[in-house]
Amino acid sequence: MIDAQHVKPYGDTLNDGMVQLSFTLPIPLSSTAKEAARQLVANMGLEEVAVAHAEGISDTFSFFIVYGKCSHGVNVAEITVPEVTLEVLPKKEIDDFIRTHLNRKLNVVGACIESDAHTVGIDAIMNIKGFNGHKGLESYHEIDAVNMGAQVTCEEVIRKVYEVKADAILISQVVTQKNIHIANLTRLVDMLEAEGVRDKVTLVVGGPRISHELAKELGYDAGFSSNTYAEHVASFLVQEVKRKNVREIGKEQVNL
Amino acid sequence: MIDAQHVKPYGDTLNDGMVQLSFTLPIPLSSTAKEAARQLVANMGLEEVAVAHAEGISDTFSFFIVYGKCSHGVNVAEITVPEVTLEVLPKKEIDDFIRTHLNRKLNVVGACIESDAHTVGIDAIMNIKGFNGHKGLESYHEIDAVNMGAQVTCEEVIRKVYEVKADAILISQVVTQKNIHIANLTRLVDMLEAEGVRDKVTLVVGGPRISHELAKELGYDAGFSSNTYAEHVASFLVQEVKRKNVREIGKEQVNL
Amino acid sequence: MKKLNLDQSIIDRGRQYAKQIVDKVQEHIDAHSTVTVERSVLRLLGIDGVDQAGVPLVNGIVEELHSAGVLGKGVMYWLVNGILNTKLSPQQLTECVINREIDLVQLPRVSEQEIKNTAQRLAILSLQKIKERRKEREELIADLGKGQEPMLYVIVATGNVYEDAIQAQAAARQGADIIAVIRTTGQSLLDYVPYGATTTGFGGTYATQANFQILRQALDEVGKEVNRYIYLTNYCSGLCMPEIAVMGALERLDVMLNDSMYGIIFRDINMKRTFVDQYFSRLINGYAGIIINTGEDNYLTTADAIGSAHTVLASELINEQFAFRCGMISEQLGLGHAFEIDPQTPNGFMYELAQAQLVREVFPHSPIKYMPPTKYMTGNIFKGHVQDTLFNVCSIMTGQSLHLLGILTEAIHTPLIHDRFLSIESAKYVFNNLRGLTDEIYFRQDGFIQQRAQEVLEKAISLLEEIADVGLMQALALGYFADISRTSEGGKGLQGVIVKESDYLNPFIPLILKGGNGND
Amino acid sequence: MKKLNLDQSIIDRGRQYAKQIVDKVQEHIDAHSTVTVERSVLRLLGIDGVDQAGVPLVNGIVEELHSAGVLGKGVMYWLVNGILNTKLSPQQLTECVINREIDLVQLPRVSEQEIKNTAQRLAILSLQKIKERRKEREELIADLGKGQEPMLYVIVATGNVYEDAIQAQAAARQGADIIAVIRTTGQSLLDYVPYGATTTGFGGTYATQANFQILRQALDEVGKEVNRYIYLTNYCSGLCMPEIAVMGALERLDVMLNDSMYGIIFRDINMKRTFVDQYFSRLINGYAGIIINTGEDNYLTTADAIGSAHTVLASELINEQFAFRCGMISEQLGLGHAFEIDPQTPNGFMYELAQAQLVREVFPHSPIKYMPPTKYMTGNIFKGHVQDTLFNVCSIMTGQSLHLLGILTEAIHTPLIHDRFLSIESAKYVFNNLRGLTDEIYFRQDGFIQQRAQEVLEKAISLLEEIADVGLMQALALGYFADISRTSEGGKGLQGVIVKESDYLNPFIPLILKGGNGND
Ligand code: B12
Ligand code: B12
Ligand SMILES: Cc1ncc(COP(=O)(O)O)c(C=O)c1O
Ligand SMILES: Cc1ncc(COP(=O)(O)O)c(C=O)c1O
Repeated sequence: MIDAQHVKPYGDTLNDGMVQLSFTLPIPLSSTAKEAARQLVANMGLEEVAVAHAEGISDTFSFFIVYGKCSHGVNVAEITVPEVTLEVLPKKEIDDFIRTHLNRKLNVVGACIESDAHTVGIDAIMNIKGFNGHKGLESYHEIDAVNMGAQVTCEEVIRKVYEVKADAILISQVVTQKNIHIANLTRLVDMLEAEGVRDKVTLVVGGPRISHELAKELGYDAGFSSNTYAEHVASFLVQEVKRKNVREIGKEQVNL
Repeated sequence: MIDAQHVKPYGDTLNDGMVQLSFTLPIPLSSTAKEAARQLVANMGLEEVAVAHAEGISDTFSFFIVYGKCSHGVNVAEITVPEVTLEVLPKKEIDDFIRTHLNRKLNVVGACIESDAHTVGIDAIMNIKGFNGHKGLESYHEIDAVNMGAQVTCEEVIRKVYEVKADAILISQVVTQKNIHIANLTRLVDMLEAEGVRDKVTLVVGGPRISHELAKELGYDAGFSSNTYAEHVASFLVQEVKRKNVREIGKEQVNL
Repeated sequence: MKKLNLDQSIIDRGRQYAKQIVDKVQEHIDAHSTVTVERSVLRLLGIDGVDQAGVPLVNGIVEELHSAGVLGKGVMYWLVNGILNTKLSPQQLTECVINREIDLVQLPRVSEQEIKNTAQRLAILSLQKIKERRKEREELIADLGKGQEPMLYVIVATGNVYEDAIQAQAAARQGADIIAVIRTTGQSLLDYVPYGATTTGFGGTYATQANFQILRQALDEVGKEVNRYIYLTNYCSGLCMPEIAVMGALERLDVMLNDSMYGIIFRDINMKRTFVDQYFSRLINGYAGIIINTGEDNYLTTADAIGSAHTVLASELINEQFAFRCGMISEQLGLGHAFEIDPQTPNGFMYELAQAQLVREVFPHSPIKYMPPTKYMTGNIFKGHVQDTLFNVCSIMTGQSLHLLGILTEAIHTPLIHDRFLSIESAKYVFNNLRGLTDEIYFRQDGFIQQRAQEVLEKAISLLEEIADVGLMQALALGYFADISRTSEGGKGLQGVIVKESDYLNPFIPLILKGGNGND
Repeated sequence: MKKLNLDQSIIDRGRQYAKQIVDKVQEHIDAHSTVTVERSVLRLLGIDGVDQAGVPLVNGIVEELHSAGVLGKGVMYWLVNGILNTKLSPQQLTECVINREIDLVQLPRVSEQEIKNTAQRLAILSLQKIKERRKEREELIADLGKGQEPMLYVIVATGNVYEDAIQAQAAARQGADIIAVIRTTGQSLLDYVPYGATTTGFGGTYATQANFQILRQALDEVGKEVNRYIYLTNYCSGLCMPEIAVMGALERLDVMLNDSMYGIIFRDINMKRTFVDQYFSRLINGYAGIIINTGEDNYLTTADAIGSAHTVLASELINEQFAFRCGMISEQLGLGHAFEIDPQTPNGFMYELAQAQLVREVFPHSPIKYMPPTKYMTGNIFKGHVQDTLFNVCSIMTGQSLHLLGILTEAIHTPLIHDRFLSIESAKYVFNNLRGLTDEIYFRQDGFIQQRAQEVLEKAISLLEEIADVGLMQALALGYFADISRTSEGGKGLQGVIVKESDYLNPFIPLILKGGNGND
């Protein structure tokens, strides 16, 4: 039986802890290098460490493939992951909701910002043809979707937000090397806040290395990763409209 | 510059610590499982842990490919690895040495013991045709090599040792699952000691998962792993003869 | 599709030599029985269980009769005589014998004819049970379907039958079509079959009837879930070959590693013993509708894959004839061959293609078994995964039938759950991506591939001619296969060979041979 | 070997249309220059360095003349006039201008003829330097040899030129034949070339002349060690295309990513700008004996690899004609294509084979560049390694020339040192193991592969016909390539386009075109 408080890797027997690793050490291959590889892994808390493969891959680099048995487990019972709470609605319901509750189209601006030129992801969400048979936001009758494309500066995004009176901003970030996405995403939030518009829009970010958790940390309303389709985003936007409406109505009531 | 006291894995920048891991957790795939995978690796002392791939590989198993940056290094300056100290001699020198110093042939018994049936390794060392173009012990004029083959019990090995007055025993162990090789190798040493012949022979073990260190621990004189050829073993045996001769002569002198 | 421009008359000649070779060995077979054959007879009659010392009851009885020197009549004779005397069931009688309450040899003798008749009746009833399991399989396959060729064949080998069951189900969910439960090291040299569910094996799990049952049930379960009948494989080899055949027939195994010579060559089992054992085991396997896998692939782990390629083909033709003698049909013969050429060989892949296509064309109706690279796999799992990929490519390009998946950790450990997953995923990808290729591609007329295949064929036929001349036993002594030499009096198990007396009784043999075989 | 049964007259017709298309664009090209072309002229004259604000001196001068509205005469005119007035060297003069000590436009005007003569002399001297580097390369290759086709082409992309050098050397030792240093994100949209050795880039390293030098030296060093001339590759694209061509020619790069349309489509650079820039850049590349790589492979990252296969071929034919206009020869054209079909596609490999063979047969003399799977690579590095293996198999089966290695971590990060090692090892294994296969295998007459190739060819020719009709600029607006649409007035860099005046001076163009080109 699996003990949820100590979940360990499984190789071929429960709790054997089996883990595969590979890495390079910047030293020439030798028995010492192999032993260094073994110790490195042993210091990770792995037992019965076996260097399955060791190979010199240049005069001063050696590559290792190692197996070891992880002695520690994870307390799965205690993990809570922030997730976008989402009821994915069919397209028609989304359109209907916007029509009846907003009485106008929902305005969405999308862009792949700063130096990032990977549009395939944002296109998959926004463009009519969509992705994997899931039509994009442009195909929703009640959504006005403006896809600004790639390498759009934050300044341009904000200009467009004003221009179309955007309800939501969709940002894509694919390049993450040296955490450039964090820099770019932070820059946008800071600018939105400086302009005083951050609270007036729903701010969403997506990309293969984006998590909801990260998005929240950076001050976004939601983060989406791989296997996202337009209906997920649209459902989230509609849900936000609902939530904000309630808030607005609440406010108005107070104002009365 | 590499700091030998803190050698860390190298991905694409010195000391970035980059390590690849893969393993399975015995829980269904979910955001929680992904987070568990991340935590497991973080608890190994890896930073910026990224779950690059997560996949359900059965209803209750999920597989992960993870990258992380190892925060600890290894003190390579302090590592000393027990190695067979060996000057590999050419075949002719080996034969000459035996002829001049022993005045008789060197008797060697080899076997793959107990349940292990992998003879290719021991054959590579012993049989005439050898391996990778390196002739085996049978091709040495001054060595009398008896290859007993596979699945030979320890009892049979010892019987043969008496029969041929063996100077050396060569054992092969390839199957290591559940450490069966340790059990087999220990059994042989124990029996040799019980018989009082352990000190009279050179005891060598080989196999792909054998190290000299392990061999020493188990009470063997040497351990050989992959890429061993007959000349390595023969050189070691001759060197032992030399060492023992010196000892014997030493003894005799004392006796005078 | 024929692509090699082979001369069919050469192939026919090879089959002719192979038949001659096997005919000669058959004389020895017909004249002998073995302790395990006799124990198989008891198992067929439903006798099971172990004594207090853990020795199987069937061993107890046969040992006793063997010591008494009366096994030449066949255990069936003594048992049925006992039944007729005591009116006990076979199992009850056996227990009494083991408990020393009855001594079979001391009982009064019923008439030969009466014994024969009862034996015949009991044998027919036993075979009926096997036929039922066979029908069950056929119905399940008709209902659920089965994997598409090349069928994805994987091993589980945890040493613990319960973990094996978990891993086997996971593998089926991942896409495996055939699951083989690898046997612990050493079992093949046991002259008895262990009993009950087991949880400790090394490099594999004990083959026991209980373990077969546990795995059969696990696979039937998951088969319904994945809507595909999942084949179960085990090892019908070693000193208890025919007994395992019986167990497999009763527990509805679908595939059995079952070779006429593997035990001789790779386990140093005496050849006189093995030839007799393999015969009876194949009678049962054939009857049970089981597909056998031969072990020629192993030759290339000890001999050179390029230089000894023809020995594989020659041996397959011999194995085929041995199987035909047992009433098996081509559709049951998963003849083994392998992708084992040193990966450093320039154009090695072309040799592999030639060989794989050759085996395919020589045995067009057989579900040939194609084995992955093993010997040249290293601890470099990434490179290993690539070696396995080329193997997958070769398999789909040449239309192999039973495709044993290479596993990237071959040189390290028996497969972990994700090792197997990665293999299955990769093979599925390659097969789906290249499936049509075999129909699209031709080999150059008299090009390297055609010439190599023709050369291997010719060398194989010459070798068979030579063996037909010296006899198979002598050929084994000469180390013709796998570069390993075995003598006819050497090896384990010779003491278990029994000379049949003229009135030797074993109704199963004639029953299965004379039309009883489900194959007709 | 021809295997597709293609109709050569259809191919010829395609080339005819492509020529028509390019001829039309050439009218625009001949009438214009751009700021970066003018800066290239200055770089050719040896002007280098940055001002106190880090702006390259060549930008300072060209910007000033552009603001003054006098660039229509060509920067050469103003510079040479300055030189003749001041007797300063080009570099000295430039520094004076930047320091506002001299105003080029205010200087007295020397006679047109004198300016022309001096310009001509300076240009010849400059080209001489490039020719020397070219000769140097030829000698080194004659001496050391170079990689065998398909040449193993890998990228380094650490962002730090010194790490790049380490990784590049390691790769060469591992077996790489060609090293490309990937450029940082964003550089292509800079309208100047950064200066000096750099250590901070994202997803790549800045292309600077100093960086080129550092890497050239590292590769020359390791080339001697591995006894193989190692090709150095960079990106001759973006808003500074021709300047990078100059830098590459001076630092003896061997391969340049250099496409006539990539910047338009994938970087939203204005097309009027790019067409002019690519022309001058290719004059230089051609003269320097550099192999260019075109970027059609990228189309399949945004458009569907099966549905848009013909757009790749059509674009290659256009790129070829653009290159011919610059005096380049087929042997310099590393036309790009890719293995990008969704791995789930049944028989996807057969489509890939058809396409790879088609490109091979249409451009028999060109060192075509074959790109690995990227779009459908996932975080599953093991599966990725298999995808890359099939790519390697396809490449060796179809005789590709420049083989860009797929990397198992494509979907995760730019390659780590062992990622690259594993790729190289795998490709070497596959190539060595399958090298002869291409000569052994035929495709079925009118089979799937032949039909698919013929269909793609026909569709490509139809598309070219259509483009010849509407014009290339309109075709780009219609999104014919990569499913991306660009307008002739949109995108970045249009303000840098200059209408040439009738007395526009740029002696390099006629010099290179009129027989100066080392290719004849
Ligand atoms: C296609 C591609 C390109 C194309 C891009 C074409 C285009 N117009 O988009 C081209 C060839 C131009 C290109 C260039 C480069 N690329 Co690129 N590229 C890729 C590649 C192969 C596929 C990306 C892709 O299209 N995926 C398919 C889409 C559908 O998936 P997705 O982006 O994840 O999107 C999904 C989700 O993430 C989500 N999503 C994404 N965005 C958003 C936004 C919102 C609001 C929401 C809700 C959801 C969402 O929904 C989408 C659908 O499910 C990847 C490798 C890989 N296999 O991932 C490298 C990759 C992304 N590229 C990379 C690099 C480094 C570059 C370059 C910088 C290299 C260079 N120096 O030249 C250049 C420059 C680009 C630049 N300036 O940004 C690296 C990034 C490394 C890193 N982690 O930082 C990668 C990983 C390759 C590698 N290993 O080096 N690239
Ligand atoms: C060939 C082979 C077989 C052949 C063996 C034929 C034979 N007559 O030897 C056959 C097919 C019979 C076989 C069977 C089995 N095998 Co096996 N087999 C292999 C295989 C593919 C290659 C081994 C080999 O020959 N290597 C080549 C030789 C030359 O290398 P080597 O043994 O390392 O020897 C060198 C050095 O180690 C050293 N050396 C070795 N011995 C000695 C001794 C001395 C004194 C010295 C000095 C040096 C030395 O020198 C040699 C030359 O350099 C490996 C996988 C692999 N790629 O490694 C699996 C492998 C070893 N087998 C394995 C298993 C489990 C089995 C079985 C138990 C499976 C089963 N249940 O049926 C059976 C039963 C065998 C048994 N009872 O032992 C496992 C072991 C797992 C583990 N770590 O415990 C492996 C790793 C495969 C796997 N992943 O499951 N096998
Ligand atoms: C035909 C055959 N039988 C049996 C085995 C397994 O060996 P054992 O019978 O010792 O378990 C193999 C090994 O792969 C084989 O090929
Ligand atoms: C022809 C070509 N140019 C340039 C690039 C790289 O882009 P950038 O110029 O933005 O660095 C590519 C990308 O692979 C390409 O194919």
